Amino acid sequence: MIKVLFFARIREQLATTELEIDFLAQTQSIALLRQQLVADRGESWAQVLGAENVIVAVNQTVVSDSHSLSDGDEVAFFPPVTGG
Amino acid sequence: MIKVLFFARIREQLATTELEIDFLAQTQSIALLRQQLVADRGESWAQVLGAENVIVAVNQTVVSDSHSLSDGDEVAFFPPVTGG
Amino acid sequence: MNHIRVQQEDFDVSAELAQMRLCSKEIGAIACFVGVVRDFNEGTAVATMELEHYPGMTENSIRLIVDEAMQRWQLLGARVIHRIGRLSPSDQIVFVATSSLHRGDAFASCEFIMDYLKTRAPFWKKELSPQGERWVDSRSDDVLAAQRWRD
Amino acid sequence: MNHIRVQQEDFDVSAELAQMRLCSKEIGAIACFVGVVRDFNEGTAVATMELEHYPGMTENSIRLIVDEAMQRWQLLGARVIHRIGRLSPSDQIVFVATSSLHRGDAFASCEFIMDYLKTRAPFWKKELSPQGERWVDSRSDDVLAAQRWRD
Repeated sequence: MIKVLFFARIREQLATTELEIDFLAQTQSIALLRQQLVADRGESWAQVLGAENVIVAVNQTVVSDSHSLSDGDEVAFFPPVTGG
Repeated sequence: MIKVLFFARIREQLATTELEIDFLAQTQSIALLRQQLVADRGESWAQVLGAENVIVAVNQTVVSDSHSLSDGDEVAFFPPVTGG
Repeated sequence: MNHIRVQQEDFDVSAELAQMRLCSKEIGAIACFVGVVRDFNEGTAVATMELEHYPGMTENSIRLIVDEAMQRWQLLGARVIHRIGRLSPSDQIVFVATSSLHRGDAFASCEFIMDYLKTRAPFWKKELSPQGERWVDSRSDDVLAAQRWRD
Repeated sequence: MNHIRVQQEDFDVSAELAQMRLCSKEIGAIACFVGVVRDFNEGTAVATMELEHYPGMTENSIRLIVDEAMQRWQLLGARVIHRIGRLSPSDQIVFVATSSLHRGDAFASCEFIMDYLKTRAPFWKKELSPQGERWVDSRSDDVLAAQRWRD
């Protein structure tokens, strides 16, 4: 199982705060996980998750699209940060 | 009349906080004022007021030795500042 | 020595600095920064602001930023507080303080922590104005400010 | 908008920052600095410290430093407090705060004011230790720090 979190504008655009997805061959990288989410949820997710400035963190560390996933990972999609 | 003030280490070395000196031809510049003070007060004043790092202010603005004085000026001798 | 908090409540800068001074008798300099909610942001009147964060990652990312500052400069302590939830104009949002023997290290590290926090700590601001809601865009200035610190 | 005080009493940083925030709703950033009496100075235990100043010139010179900062950076306000008289280790000595729309100007101007204050404002520190009295020597680092700001 992989836990997927969405924050801020992305959370609102997808109307989803959190979901769980089975850990499969199809979800062994961020790029593959994104494809799987789009396949499950529809084309509107492709636009939101594929936008240029989307940041991805795995287990609370920012990673690139090629990052490998393991069962039990926590993945988060969020826009550029604007705190401070 | 010229008011002369001494601060910090210089005040202690001269055992003088403040004095007044007549405004004369002999006191028309900082250099001349210093000579006059030494003439009046003795050689120990030459060492203290002639030390390399002594700062002089006239009417609360730092000046050089060649600065001209006017009747009623306030002159101050002090060491490098160490506040903050 | 270091102290990081993410909280809804306001903070008292004097109390934080007093805590900081207690940590070491060697402290000669404390640099601190307070971020404040502005009334106007790009011309729009802001009624209130909502701050969202990523619990856990936020604290961890701030801890990493502070650790990096401690490696770069000679510091005696660092404190970071970031507020979340609903805030109004003139409210304090963020507090960063660093203490050192001398002021040069305190100033540099405090600015470094703010610059990195602005680009690395997962917080997001939404402005709630009479015209509606608006997620605040990230500023390219902030990215440039953080890049200054690269070796 | 600007506020300069020389006083014996301690100051409350939170109260000063609150006053500063009241001055303008545009403030987004406040940088501040607090100087603290250190327990050790070049290896000598300091029991207390005595701060002498030149009344009148002190306030004027700080005002000139603040005016120069206001010309160099876009500031919404500046506050400087410097204590005089008898102080003990861990006591606050000096407070400088600058406010601005954005943090870059606030940080730079706050450090500038401190650097100039250290070399231009007529204050003198005397350490009173068990070994006797000692006037603190000026630091060449402080002269260098102030020189950085020359154009």
